[in-house]
Parts: sequence; C-alpha cells; structure tokens
Amino acid sequence: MTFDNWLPLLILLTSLLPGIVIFVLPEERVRWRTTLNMGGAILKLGLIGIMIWGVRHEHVYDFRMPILPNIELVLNADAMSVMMTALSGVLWFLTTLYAIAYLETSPQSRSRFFGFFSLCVSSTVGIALAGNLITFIMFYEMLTLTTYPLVVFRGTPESMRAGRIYIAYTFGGGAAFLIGVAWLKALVGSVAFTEGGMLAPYVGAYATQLRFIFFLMISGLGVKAALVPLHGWLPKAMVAPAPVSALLHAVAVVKAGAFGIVRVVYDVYGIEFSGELGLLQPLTAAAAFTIIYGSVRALFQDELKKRLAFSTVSQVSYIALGVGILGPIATIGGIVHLVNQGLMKITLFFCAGNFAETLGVHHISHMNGIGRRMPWTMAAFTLGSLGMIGVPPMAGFISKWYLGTGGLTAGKPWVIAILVASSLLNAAYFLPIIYRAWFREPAGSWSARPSIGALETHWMLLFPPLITALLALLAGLLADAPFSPLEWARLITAREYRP
Amino acid sequence: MTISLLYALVGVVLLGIGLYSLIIYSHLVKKILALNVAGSGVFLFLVATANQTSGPVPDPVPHAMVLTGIVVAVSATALALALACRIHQVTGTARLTENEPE
Amino acid sequence: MAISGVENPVTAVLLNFRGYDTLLEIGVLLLAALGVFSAVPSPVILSKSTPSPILILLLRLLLPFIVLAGGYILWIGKYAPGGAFQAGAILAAGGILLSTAAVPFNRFATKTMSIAMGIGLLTFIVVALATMMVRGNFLQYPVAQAGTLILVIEAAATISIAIILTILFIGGNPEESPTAKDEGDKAFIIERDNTTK
Amino acid sequence: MTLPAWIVSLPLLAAVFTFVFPRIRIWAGIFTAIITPLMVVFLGREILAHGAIQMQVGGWQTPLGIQLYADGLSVAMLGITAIVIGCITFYARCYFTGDVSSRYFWPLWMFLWSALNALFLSGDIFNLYVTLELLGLSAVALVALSQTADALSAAMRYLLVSLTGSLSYLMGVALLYAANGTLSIKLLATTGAASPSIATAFALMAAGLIMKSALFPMHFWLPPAHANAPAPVSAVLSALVVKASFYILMRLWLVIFEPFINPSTAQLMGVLGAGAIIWGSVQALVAERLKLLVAYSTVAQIGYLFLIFPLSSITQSNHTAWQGGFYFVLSHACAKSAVFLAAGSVIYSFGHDRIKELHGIVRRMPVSMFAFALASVSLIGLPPSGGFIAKWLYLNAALTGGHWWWCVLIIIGSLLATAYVFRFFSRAFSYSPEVVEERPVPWIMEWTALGLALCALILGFIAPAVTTLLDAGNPF
Repeated sequence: MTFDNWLPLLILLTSLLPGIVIFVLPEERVRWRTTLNMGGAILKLGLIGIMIWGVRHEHVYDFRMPILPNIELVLNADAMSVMMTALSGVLWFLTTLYAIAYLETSPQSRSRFFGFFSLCVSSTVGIALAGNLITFIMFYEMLTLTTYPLVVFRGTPESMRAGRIYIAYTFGGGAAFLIGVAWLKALVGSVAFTEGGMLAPYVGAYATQLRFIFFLMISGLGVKAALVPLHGWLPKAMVAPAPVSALLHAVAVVKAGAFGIVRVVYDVYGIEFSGELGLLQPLTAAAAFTIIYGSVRALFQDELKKRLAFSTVSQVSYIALGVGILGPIATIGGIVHLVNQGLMKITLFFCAGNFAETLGVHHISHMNGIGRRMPWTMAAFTLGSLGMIGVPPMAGFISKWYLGTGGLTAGKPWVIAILVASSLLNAAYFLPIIYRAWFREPAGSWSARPSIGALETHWMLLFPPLITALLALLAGLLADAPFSPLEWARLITAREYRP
Repeated sequence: MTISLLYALVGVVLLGIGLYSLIIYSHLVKKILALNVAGSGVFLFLVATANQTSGPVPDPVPHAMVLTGIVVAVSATALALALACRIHQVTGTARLTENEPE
Repeated sequence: MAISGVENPVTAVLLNFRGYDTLLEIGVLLLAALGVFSAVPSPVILSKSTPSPILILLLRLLLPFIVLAGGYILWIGKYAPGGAFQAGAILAAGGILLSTAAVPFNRFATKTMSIAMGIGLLTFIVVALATMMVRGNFLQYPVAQAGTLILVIEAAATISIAIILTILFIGGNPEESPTAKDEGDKAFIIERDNTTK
Repeated sequence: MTLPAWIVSLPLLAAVFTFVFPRIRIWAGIFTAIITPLMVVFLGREILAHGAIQMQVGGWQTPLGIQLYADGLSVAMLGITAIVIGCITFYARCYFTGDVSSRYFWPLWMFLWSALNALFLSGDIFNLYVTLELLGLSAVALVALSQTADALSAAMRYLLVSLTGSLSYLMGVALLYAANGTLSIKLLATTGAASPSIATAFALMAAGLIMKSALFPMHFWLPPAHANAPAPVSAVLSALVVKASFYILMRLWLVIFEPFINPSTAQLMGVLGAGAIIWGSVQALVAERLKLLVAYSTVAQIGYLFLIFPLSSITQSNHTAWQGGFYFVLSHACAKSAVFLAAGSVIYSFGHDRIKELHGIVRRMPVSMFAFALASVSLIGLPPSGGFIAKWLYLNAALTGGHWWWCVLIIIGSLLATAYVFRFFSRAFSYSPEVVEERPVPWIMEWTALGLALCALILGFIAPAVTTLLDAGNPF
C-alpha cells in the first residue's frame, strides 16, 4: 500500500473523522468545532488537488478492503470520480463557512448539525470515489441516513412530515437499487465499475434480465435524482435550513442520484451496450418530461425555495438527458452539467438563505426592490439565474450548447425543442424575480439601503454565494482552459468512449 | 406386548393428557400440574427405553436421564409455583389474563 | 463398573460418565432457589404462629431418624439405588417438617444458609476443575480416588439439595421473613441436621 | 484443551460466589465479564489454527461420556455472547445500583451466561436439554426481577412455554435414544437412518425449539416477556436466548436430520419465517411503547433466521445461506441488545417509554439515540452493517437459485423495519420546548449501548474474517 492507495481513503476521512469528533464535542466548544470543520475542509481540498493532478497524469488511486468473501470495498479515482469529489470538496468548504454563520442563533444542537453535515459530505465523497456498486450502495444509503437528521433539523411538525416523505421515497428507491445490484451480482458475478462498461459479453444469455435490472437500478437512483414521478420528496425537503437545502439540492443528494445514473449507464452497462439494449430511449424520455414538468411547476411557486426546488428537479434531468442521448458530445454536456448545475444552484440557495436570514423574506412576492438593500447577494442571484436560463457566457450555456449539438449529432433534433422550451420556461420563472428585485420599489419593512461601511449581511453568509457565482461565471468564460469542468468532462468522455 | 412397550405407550398417553390439559385449563396451578403430568409421561417413556440391552442389567443411562429430568422438573415446578403465588399476591388472581395491557 | 469407582451403575452414570449433566443439574436446582428468592420477597409458607407442642415433640423424635436415613441413603448410593438426590430429599423432608411446624430459623442459620446452598455446586466444580488440572480432562477422576471424590461431591450435594428443596417448599427466602429476625434464638438450627452426617 | 471447560465453569463459579458472598458480587461479575471473553478469544485462535475441538468430559469416550464440541460456529456464538453479556454487565452495574433486585441479578446473570456457554459447547443431545433448562429458568427468573404485575405474568407465560418446549425436546431425545442408543450428536449423524421415529423425533424437537425461539405463530409469549423485563435482561433475551434454541435446531438439522426430512419441511419453515417478518413488523409499527416496538422487531428478525431453511435447501447457494443466517444471528445480537439498552436508558431517565411522549429525545440523550440509530441501521439491513452483510448473503443465495420471492420478502421486511424505526425517530427528532423531568443517565449506560451498536457496524466491515471463523471446523 502506497500513498496513492491511501489517498482516496484519506480524502474520505478528512470529513468523516471531524464529523465523528464533532458529535462528541460539547455544544459550547464553538471554536473547536469551527477549527475541525474548516481544517478538514481545507485539508480535503489540498488532497483533492493532488488527486486531480495525479489523475490527469494517469496515476492510479485505488484503495481496497475485502468486506465480503469475493466482494471488496473499493475506493478509486477515475476522471469522473475526481470531478465529483472536487465539486463536493469545494462546495462543502463554502457551505460550512456559510452554515457556521447561518446557525449562530439556532436553538438546536449545532454539534448534531455539523456532525451529520460532515458525514453527509463524506458519503457524497464516498459515492464519488466508489469503485463498485457495493461500495456505491454503502455510501448511497449512508447519505440517506445522514441527511435525514438534517432535513428534520428544526423538528417542527412540517419538517417531520417532510422527513417521513423523504425516508419513504429514498428507502423505497434504495431497496429497488439494492435488488438490482444483488441480482446483477448473482447473474454475472461482478459489480465493479469499468470504464466503457462490463456487461456487453452477457447480452446473449441475459438480455431481458439485464433490462429489468437496469429498470430497477435507474428507478432506485431516479428517486434521488428526482426524475418525475419520483421527485415528490424534493420540494417538501425545502423545510431544511438553507445550508442543507443548498448542499442537498446542489450537490449531495440529487447529484448522488444523477451521478449514479451516469455510473450505471457508462461504467456498468457501457453506453454503447445500453444503446443496443434499447435502454436509453425510456431514460431520455423520462428526463425530457422531467425537464419540462419541473419548469412548469416552478412557474407557479411563490415560495422562493420551492421555486428553486422545482428548478432543481428540472435541471438535474439535463444530466440524465445528456446520458440518454447516445454520443460523445451529449455526454460531455451531461457530465459538465453535473458541475455547472451544482455551482449555479448552490448560489441561488445561498442567496435565498441570505434573504430569509437577513430580511426574513421567504416569498417571491415580498422581494420587491430587494436588490437595493442587498445588492451583492442579488448580483450573485442574478448571475446564477442567468446561468440557469443558459445565457452566454455563463456555465449553463456551455451545458446546453453541448446537449443541443449532441442531440443534433445523434440525430435527435427534438432535443433542441426541449432545450428551447425549457430555457424559455427558465426565463419565465427567473426573470420576474430579477426584475422585481432590481426595479420595483421596496415594499418591505427593511431600510432601503445597508448602513454605510457595513456589509449587507454577515461576511460568512455573503462570500460563499459570491464565490460560487464567480465560479459559475468562470466555468463558462474559461471553458477551454485546462482543468476547467468542460475540459475535464471531455477527458472523461474520451476515456468512456475509448475503444 | 412387552411391559416396556406398555410403559412407553402409557408415557405417550400421559404426555398427551398433560399437553391437552396445559392448553385447556387457565388456572396456573392446573397448568403447572399438567406440565408435571406431561413430564412424567416423558420420564416413563425414557425408563421404558432402558430395557433395550440384551443382558439382565437394564441400561443405566435412561435412569440417569430420568433422575436428572426429575430434579429439573422439581426445580422448574418450584419456580413456577412461586411465580404463581406472587402473581396471586399482586393481581389477586391465579390466572394469566388473555390480552395483557401492553 | 470398577473403573467408575462405584458399583451402582446409575450412580456411575450420574456422577462419573455423565457427571457433567449432574453438575449442571445441581446448578439448575440452585438457580430455581435463586429464582424463587428473587420472585417472592418473603416466604409463602412460614407463619408467625407459635409452634404446637405436639409437632415439636414429633420433630424431636423424627429428626434423628431422618438424618440417619439420609446419611445411609447417601452412603449406599455407591452400591445400590440411592445417592445424593435421594438423601437430600429425605433430609429436606425433615426441613419441611420443621418449617410446617412454624419453627423459625435463627440468625446463624440464615447467615450460613447461602453457603450451604452453594456448597454442592461449588464442590462439584472445584473437584471437576482440580481433576482437569491433574489428569487433563474435566471431571476425569484419578481411578484410585474416584470413589472417594464421588462421595465428597455427593455429601456436599446432599447438604445443598436438602436446603434448597426445603427452601423451594417454603417458597421464599427465610432471611426476609419477619420471624427470622426477632424470634431467632429459640429455634432449631436447620444446618445442624446436615452437618451431623 | 481445557478451555471449553473453563468457559463453562468460570461463570458458574461466579454464579455461586456472587450469591454466597453478595458483597463482592459486582466485582466477581465484572471479573468474569473480563476474563471469559479473553478465554473465548484463545479458544477461537485454537480453532482457527487446528480446526474443531472435541473434549470428552471425564475422559470417557462417546457413547459412554459427554462430548464437548467446539468449532467455528460455536466460537462465533460464544464470542457474540461474551461481547453482548460483557457489555451489558457494565450497563447492569449502573442500572441496578441501589436496587434490591441487584442482589439476585448477579448470580442469575452468571447462571445465564454459563448456560449459554455450556449450550454452545455441547455435543450431546441430553446435555443440551439440561443447558436449555438452565437457560430457560435463569431467563424466567431474570424477567420476574422487576416484580411488576406485567413482568410476573410475562415471566409465568414464558416459563410455561419454555417448559413445554423443553419437554417436547426431551421426548425427541428419548425417541432418538430409543432408536439409536446414543446421545452424542456426532454418533447420531452416522448411525441415523430414515424411519418414522426419526421423523417424529425431529417434529417434536423442532416444535419445542421453535416455541422457545418464538417463531411465528409461537411468538405470543415473547413481546410481553421482552418488553417488561429490566432492560439488560430484555437485551440479552432478544440478543442471545432466543438464538440459543435456534442454534440447537440448526445443529441438529445440519448434523442429524437434513438428509432424512422431507424438503417441503424447509419450505414450511420459510413460510413461518415470512409470517414472522410481516406480522412482527406490522405489530412493531403499531406498538405504543418503545420496548414493545423493539420486542416485536425481534419477532420479525427471528423470521429472517428461519429463512435459512428454504434458502439452504437451494443446492448451489447452500453455504451462502448458512453464512447469511448466522451472520444474522451475530449482527442482530449486537444491534438488538444496543437498541434495548438505549430503550432502557430512556426508561431510566424518563420513567416511561411511551413513544408518543418522547418528543425531542434526541437532544436530551444524544448518545443513546445515536446508538439506537446506528443499531437500527443494522436491523433494517442498510450498509455498512452486519445486518446488511447478512441480508446481502441471503439475497445472493435466493437469486442464485432463482428463488426471487424470498428477495421480495426480505426487501419488504426491510422497508417495514424502516417504517417502524423511523416512526420512533420522527418523534425523537421533533422539537418541543417543554421541559420534562428527567433523571441523569450514567455515561456507562449510554456508551455501552453505543459500543454494542458499533459492534453491529463493525460486523459490516469484517465479514471475510467472520465467515472464515464460521467455517472453521466445517460446521456447515
């Protein structure tokens, strides 16, 4: 075992161990807790940096531990896992910063919050680094469990109800996924992720069973990825505190589902083989329907977080759409959207949290003129929304561009129609907010301007959305630079389609 | 019909009677008695199996088993009776209520 | 049968060939007594009334014979039907007579009672472990001493069995009985019956 | 090899000492709780190195003498017993402080331990009967320890069931002895031949053992007994005592009966297991008290154990099914004891365990609730936990043979388990500002529960080692 073998585990432990220690820490040890949180986050970023560099240079990071006779716990880093890990590492750091300020006055236990928060990020990293389906399941279920206490964190009847719904959906999905995996294991004996897929040799004997297994696994993953009709839990889970919604909806949970779909299609079945089996059309159809449905529902929400939640439902399916369209260009679009959507959506949630925390504004109808009171936050919000709509040069534009051209190349022009329709709908539900915030007269009880010399809100609440908005902008502007998300998605695609 | 077969059959019948009474009677002392009858049936059966050896001396192992079994039965009966007394003290009845408040 | 150290085959099976069963069985007996103690805080049978003089007289006459019979049965177990359980049961009959005669136990008796209850099992285990250290196997008696060791175990077991059976009859811990504390002095000492053997 | 004898004798000696010298009872108990696990570890090393161990008690060969027999399976059971009882001993030391029942708890507790050890080491069907009785009586006495009307009735019912079960088992022993002239399991395996008396013996023994291990529909005695006993007792009853009779049934099935018995018997056991899973889970869903919920969860989990019969009758997955079944036994032992201890801490602190009134308990006793949650992960069968490994082995066994309906059952059971666990947690997490009177719980009580829950978790990571141990000496 060398350092390269241990690195994936170390990255996992940088959030797992602080999480465990935080549980044990007494409530009033604020400084210890903050140090642990931030120290772990920074250390994780450093290690991820090493890993990015290494993967680019074809290093193999592979940690194995047998957990069953002939099944191993595998953590390894391929191009795809590094991207996901980097995304969660960066966003964890920012969200932790945000959460520390956000929860300063919470009556609930902050030890519990940050403990589960760290475990939740560890699960996400574990999902990203999982080298086979068993390891994936392990962290996938751990994610469900560790997010539950966060969803019900406030303990109000409403949040308890949301928690119940969340559990019902996710465990139902988890069970379907588990059966799929167990079946696959019994059928072919292997559950490892292999670049390019590993099931093609079995097509003759097991085609029907493999189709059924695919259905089970995708419907299991579809719950977390909020594919319609499995999306019901997501808007309800909005009762969670803002940092939780931000991380949950931008990275951890929905991305775990989307990432799982990507893994199953590319690294278990193999994209070409999935196409041969005819598995992709239903997936694409479900994704397309979800995109439209989510956007339409978002139009009618007045509560800001609810509108964002339905927007998530819609946007995450871009990833599934990119996966479903057979062809490298669409693949790039789908994969890059994993990152882009994460950056943009977390920005929006941070901002929504700022409005709620600073001014007590939860509804869009109360947002008149809010841009004058909180210009920086609103600027970040604007950038995020424009990105969602797909206005160049924001990150969202890159995703949509590749998805569109990918659809055309694959001979599916209707993809363009979906994209256009969805973008129009995005514009329809985001632009009014932006208009209200900047151009309407303030009606709220807050003073029109922040006092001179003071920030509009706590700096730890303000900087994270600014940074993520900036990153979302840069991801679009510098799309061709080395180590940009797009460039990385191309690397992944090249490896997936490698003959 | 040998005498040991008769013992064995009587043993089985006693076991049956004991188990039947255990189920139909609700008074605890009767239940405990029923268990003892059933136990005696098993012991009788065991003793009957001792007659298998060809020689004049019967097999001692079943006797030892029966002795052990009797001691165990005495102990269990004592504990059961003590519990029954206590239940009578606490609840005022020597029967188990069908659906206990849970 | 010679190798077992006793001539009665049933005793040989009980104390030697399948002695382990018997060890656990004495455990069951002690356990039942403990169960009764813990379930029933004070004895069910012992009453506070003063013993009737006739019963006392009967006891005075009977007890020596009971003890004698117990000792004989214990000893004869080596050659013929008999042994610790039978002897213990006979002695227990004496104990039961004592308690039905409402004879309370004195303070000394209650203190040593728990020792007497445990002594049978304790001796058995100690002998079993000691023989294991000497000869390598649990309860593997040295051939020459087998008879003696079996008698020692049986004697100790008889004491315990007698006490425990009496206690099971009384249905509770006499230590907790109200009479044990104030009227202790004028009573028989139940242990004396067994220790005289 | 004298270790097996020591493993039985030490707790037995401790039982006598804790009773005769009550002043040192706690120290004698704790001493035993430390030494016995060590001896089990040494025994395990011996068996891993040299295979199964036989010990002829008294030096007499079978059929004359009794054989103690230890293979990997016995050591695994001894080990889990040592871990669970060892941990609970420390818990009990705090739980019973200043309580009159403490005086009798310790000797009874040591008797129970000794009975379990003797049972797992026995290679003789009559000796097994004696250990069963020792176990049953100590368990009953422990249930009665809390002296409430409910506990006494529950103990009485338990005693009657236990005695009936033992008698039925003893009758089976008598039949086997009459047919084969031996009591040794090893010899019975070689001398047995299919005959009506073998079948009757199996029916009697299985019926008795099923009663004692509370398989649906013979489970009626379990919920009151386990719910009303003092918490350390409930924990060990659910974790170990019901498993002990299951263990005997498995041993007999594996060594003696499997070739002679009609395969549809295995399916019948599976159906009863399915009934237990569904019925137990549904009852747990509507239970109003926490400990009752946990007790019904035990009923359900026992159902999983009996799925071992149909699954192991699938030829190509026989071995996987056995491992899965015993992995269930091990992980359930840790998880369920942790859950009961946590529930016990709740009662200790609040004086009741009515689920409806346990708002916001997560804030008041976070460690216990964390233990509860962690153990629930294993009970539901979510990764990473021992319960998941067991479930995975089962799924694998069922799917390899194409018997997918068992999979559906297992998954339904998991979902129901999720439902009843989270029904409690949605109370436990809810926020209520009201101040409830509570009694501080000693940290040892909270942390032993957590320790056991962590054991269930760790079992999810060490499956290769555990399955190697289970296979040592080829018990399957």
